[in-house]
Amino acid sequence: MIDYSWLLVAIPLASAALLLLLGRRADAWGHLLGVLAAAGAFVVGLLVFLEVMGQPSEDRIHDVFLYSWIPAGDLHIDAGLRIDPLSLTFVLLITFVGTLIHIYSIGYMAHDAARRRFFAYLNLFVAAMLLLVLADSYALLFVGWEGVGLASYLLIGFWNHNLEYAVAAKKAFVMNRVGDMGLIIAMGLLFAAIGSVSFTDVDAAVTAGALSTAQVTAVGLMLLLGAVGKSAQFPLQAWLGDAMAGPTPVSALIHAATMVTAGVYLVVRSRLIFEASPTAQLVVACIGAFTLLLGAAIACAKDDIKKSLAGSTMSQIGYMVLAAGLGPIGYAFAIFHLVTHGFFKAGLFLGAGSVMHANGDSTDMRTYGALRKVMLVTWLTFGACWLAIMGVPPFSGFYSKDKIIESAFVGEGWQPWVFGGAALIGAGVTAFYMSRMFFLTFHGKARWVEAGATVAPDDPRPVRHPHESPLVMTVPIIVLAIGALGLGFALTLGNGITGWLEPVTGHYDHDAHHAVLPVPVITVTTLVLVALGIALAWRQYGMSPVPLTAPTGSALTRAARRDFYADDVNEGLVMRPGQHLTRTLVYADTAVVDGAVRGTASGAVGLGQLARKLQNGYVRSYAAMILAGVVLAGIVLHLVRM
Amino acid sequence: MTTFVAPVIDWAALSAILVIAGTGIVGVLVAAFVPASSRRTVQVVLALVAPLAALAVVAWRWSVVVGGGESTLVAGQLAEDGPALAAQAIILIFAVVGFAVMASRLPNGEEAFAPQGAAAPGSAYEEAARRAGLEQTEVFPLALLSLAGMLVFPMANDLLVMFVALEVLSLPLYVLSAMARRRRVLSHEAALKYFLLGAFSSALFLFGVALLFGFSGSISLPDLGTAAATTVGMDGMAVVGFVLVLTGLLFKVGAVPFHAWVPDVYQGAPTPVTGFMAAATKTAAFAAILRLLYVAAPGFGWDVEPVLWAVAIASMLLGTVAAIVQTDIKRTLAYSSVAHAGFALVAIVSLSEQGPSALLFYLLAYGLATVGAFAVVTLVRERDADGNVTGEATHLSQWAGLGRRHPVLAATMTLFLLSFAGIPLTAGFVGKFVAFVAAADGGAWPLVVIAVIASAAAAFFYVRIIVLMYFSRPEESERPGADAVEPGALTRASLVLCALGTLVLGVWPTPVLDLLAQAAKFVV
Amino acid sequence: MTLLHYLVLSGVLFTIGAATVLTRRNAILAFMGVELMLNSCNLALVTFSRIHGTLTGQVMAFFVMVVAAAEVVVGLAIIVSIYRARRTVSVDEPSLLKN
Amino acid sequence: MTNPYVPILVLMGAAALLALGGIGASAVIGPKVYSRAKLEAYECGIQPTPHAIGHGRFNIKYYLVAMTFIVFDIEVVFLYPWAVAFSDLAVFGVVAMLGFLALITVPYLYEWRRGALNWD
Repeated sequence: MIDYSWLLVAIPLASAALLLLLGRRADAWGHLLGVLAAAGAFVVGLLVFLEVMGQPSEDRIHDVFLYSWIPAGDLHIDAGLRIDPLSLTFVLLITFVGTLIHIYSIGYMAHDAARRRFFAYLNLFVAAMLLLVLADSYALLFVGWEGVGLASYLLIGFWNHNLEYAVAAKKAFVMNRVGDMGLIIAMGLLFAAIGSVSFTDVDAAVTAGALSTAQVTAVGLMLLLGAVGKSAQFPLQAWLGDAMAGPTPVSALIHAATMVTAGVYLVVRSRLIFEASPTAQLVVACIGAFTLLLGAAIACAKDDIKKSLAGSTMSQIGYMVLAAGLGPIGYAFAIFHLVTHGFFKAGLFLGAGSVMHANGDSTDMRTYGALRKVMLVTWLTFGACWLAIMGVPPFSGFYSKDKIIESAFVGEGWQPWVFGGAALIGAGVTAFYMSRMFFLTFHGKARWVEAGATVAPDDPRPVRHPHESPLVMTVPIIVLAIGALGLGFALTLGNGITGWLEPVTGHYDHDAHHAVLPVPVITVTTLVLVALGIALAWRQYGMSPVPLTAPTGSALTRAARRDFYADDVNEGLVMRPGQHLTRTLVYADTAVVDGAVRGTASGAVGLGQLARKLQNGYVRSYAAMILAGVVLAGIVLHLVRM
Repeated sequence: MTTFVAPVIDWAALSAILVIAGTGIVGVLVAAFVPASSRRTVQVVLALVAPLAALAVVAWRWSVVVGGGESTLVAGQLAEDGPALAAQAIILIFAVVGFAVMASRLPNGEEAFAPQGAAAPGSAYEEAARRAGLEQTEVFPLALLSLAGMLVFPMANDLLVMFVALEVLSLPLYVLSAMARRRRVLSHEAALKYFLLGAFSSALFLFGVALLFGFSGSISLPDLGTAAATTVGMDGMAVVGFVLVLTGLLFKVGAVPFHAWVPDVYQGAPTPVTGFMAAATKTAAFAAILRLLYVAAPGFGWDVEPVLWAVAIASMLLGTVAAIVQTDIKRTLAYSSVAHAGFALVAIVSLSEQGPSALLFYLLAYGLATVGAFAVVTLVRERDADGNVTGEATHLSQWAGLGRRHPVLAATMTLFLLSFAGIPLTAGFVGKFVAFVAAADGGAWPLVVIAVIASAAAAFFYVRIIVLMYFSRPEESERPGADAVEPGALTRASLVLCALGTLVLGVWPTPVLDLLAQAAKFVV
Repeated sequence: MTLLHYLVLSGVLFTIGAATVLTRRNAILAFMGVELMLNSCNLALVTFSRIHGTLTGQVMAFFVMVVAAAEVVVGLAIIVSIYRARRTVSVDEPSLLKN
Repeated sequence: MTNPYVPILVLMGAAALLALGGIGASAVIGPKVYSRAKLEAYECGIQPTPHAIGHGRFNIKYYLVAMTFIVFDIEVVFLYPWAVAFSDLAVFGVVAMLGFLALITVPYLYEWRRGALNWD
């Protein structure tokens, strides 16, 4: 079966191509094909997984050669797949959660005229993500990486008739590009240094010490830049919130199971490089720790349920990056948390989608309230995921997150205190914002009016008719909630996931290293903080009335609401020049001229203007240009000859 | 007086050229003798069948030549070897897809060319010709004759043949540039500029030939190399001559500073002609540059590298920055073609062994996307107040929102643009990769770094067009609204071929790269 | 008068031709400049042919003449066509294509 | 031994003398009567002012003929070296030149069929 693992990528890809090529002819059954393709990929993934499971653990890494992609002299790139426990873990997560999201989308997108196209993009996304995790070289990984970017661009901007959404899509694209540059440069450096970008060759070269520390650090930092862009970590985090503009299943797919986890995957996949460069590794951990707090703060301040979830994703990915930055102790836990997070975050998003569906697509939590009575299933499943993400035992988040917090406290010097402290505080804040969301949505008093009820004319509350979602939507959520409930425990059984990942993440003797604090103390402290967070949220949002419009709040709250001004910073650093090169310049010369006059146009534009002046339309000056070229060339040659 | 010995002519080796030139001449006779009603059909069939037949012939010659059958023909004036045949094959592929676009009509029966080339624009005579449904079917023989010149170019092993081929390929193109059906004044202007500058540059080329002849006493490229290696003194003459000859060829590929005609001509010429000429002329001229550099230049023992470096860098940078500020899609593509001339030069700048095959692959990738992109341009049309289809909507703002109304067409265009930008899984990426590797192999690392930066910057303006198509809504403006028309069967076929080629060469380029790698050896 | 003088003459003619192209607004005159350049090349070719004692240069001169004639025809056709449309043959006038 | 070109010089002198002498003699002894018919363009050429055709511009036909002339006239330049070396070139030369002439005929046929040779 391993030899057929290319089917994993091929099935959804073929389905996407078919759906796009057939056009409206496939409208009637397109969504079913999309679901089948995702499910088919899952089945293939499962079969491969079972085969690999049947092998002794040291033989579980396979390189499947597909074909020689670009033979160019000594430098050639082969296309091949890497089948090992790490990639298979991702494959199963992506295809399983992906399939559920596909099923959910049947209901969610039922009324959208372009549903077939939506499923085509979803399939494309899954195919690209699978290629990303299955690639056996950085080059092929980059193809999947770009494919994921492209598909997310298409999906986020799916409702591109809304200008704001289109802008969000563009923003995601541009910010991702910055990260991609890092990946490209890393590849270039590797190419220059060892002439290959396949994982096998790179790992061998790094192990053999073929690269100097400076080189390894440079490669590591550039890879990190790529990971940061894809995983929405500081400082490239701003796009994630805006990317919520896409249809909710997309948010679920992007946030929970796939795209944002690519950065974590990249770091774990390149662990040898990071281990060879303590500097790069430390930067990874720092970024993770910082982002987990930043994301949590943003999540606390947002009233938009999806944006709040986006902040939470940022924060949870921060945990994973932190774990990956801790070194061998953390890799397995990073992946473990990634898997459990995949389930409960997908559940939360789909639950949020269900709530929105019931509330006329409103995302403002301040207009929800008391929904538990009308949306029982959603309430229960959302609740399970809520408990899971907070790390309340025995829900799955407890097993994975607690391990990360414990690991963060292992080490020497200032690091365990800082990282451990951040992880600990993060857990408390997580409990606060998730409880805030949960209580705002399902508890308290209804801040909406049932349609048909008599309303006072000056009542500011919106008129709604909340209702439970259809089965096709609730069943996937239920499945995910079950995962959120039991997966963590199941995967720790008999050292489950850490043992399974060992061939890739390396063996780590957890008993040989001790945390700076006793483990029970850490666990208890975590749980106390979580309880505190819940209590605080309950006091503020569960018991007391919530105003329809947000109070002004402190400076910190206001800053967090605006994503800590990330937009303004990015606007200046990334978007402005990007836009100059893209959008503004398109429209008529006046804009360009104005821009030049105001002196804000970048250097490229100035040069472009110069080129335009040269191109004055007169044959005589063109001929003069040619002659000048000849003279210059002659002079250069003469000089060289002398 | 020596007795005359008739040269041995290997007709088999010349057969591809003869097929094309012969069909061109038959086409002239068709224009003369076939009744007007069936003239166009006959011409189109001839113009499409001939390149295919020639392609088959080239394939046959390939099987003869690769594996050690390289030879020089007609007393050493022509050379039949791998690079020449590969270039011919690529040019013929462009001819097939390019001619198909040329032969295509809009749904309302309008074709791309003026009903009567000689009629003054806006005159009563032109109007009458248009009403009478006249068609200038001479475009096909003209294109075929130009193609014949292009096929000779890669084989040209002496400067005289090179000069004649240069003229044979250029003269019909000057005329074709003037034949646009709409915006004829622009078309005329483009033709005049192209002609004057083309004639000027070929005069420079010729003076270079004279100087090189004076320097070495021979016009054959291999002799030239030998003479340069042995002759002492007269360096000045050789240097100036070589620069002038190189100039004539760089003019044809549109490299800076010999590029000034490119934007004006690409914009003014009929779009199908632009597509064909952008792809095929560039390939032919690059093939000639290849032979000049690889056969003659090494003997010179000069460092021509600095000049090529300067030209490549200038082309990449100027092409990119100028494209960024353009507002016309044809001009944008024209500047991008200038930039691509620079990227292609990168492949051969260090005269490395992989240079020729890398360059040829690059040209194949670039040409397919170019013919395709210009074919898409022919389909996006303005509408007048009554909703009738009028001229091409070339202003970029008119392309806004195309993706929503015509997803398939916009997706096709996107594919071509991504290939231009060098995004992985498109032919353009593989082309850039092999080109840069070839340069790096020859030690031109700094150039490769510049090229990578330039291609990253260039990606911006391709993405800009994509963004425009998908994420902008049409603006309120004084320009007439625009919409795409249904492509005719031939254009559709051409687009499918170009798109497939771009994809296949991006996903699985190995067979083509292997073939080209066999073709890297020049006969001396 | 040595053969070198012919070469000098050829160079002078070539320069005059190039200068004509660069300075004249009239398309016909600019084109005549190009023709002058071509013919100066012919002179150089024939002279070199004489110096080297081969016929190659003279043969080339014939080809150049023929090509030049073809060029004249195409060029005149284009220029006449433009004149009929615009009533002018200035190469600066038709400057709609630029920037 | 005199220069072999001297007789040619003499011939040229005689020719010049004869031509100039003829013109001079007719100027001196010829009758001088002018009429309208005599001032008109003779056999070919264009009508002078005040009745210029096409607002003082040449008819396009003149350009057509001029271009046709240039092409056919110049292509024939190949016939001269061929004639000089005719005997050496033998059959090869004949075949090659016939091929060349056949090719020249093609545009001629084209012009003829498309009416470029008709004056009106």
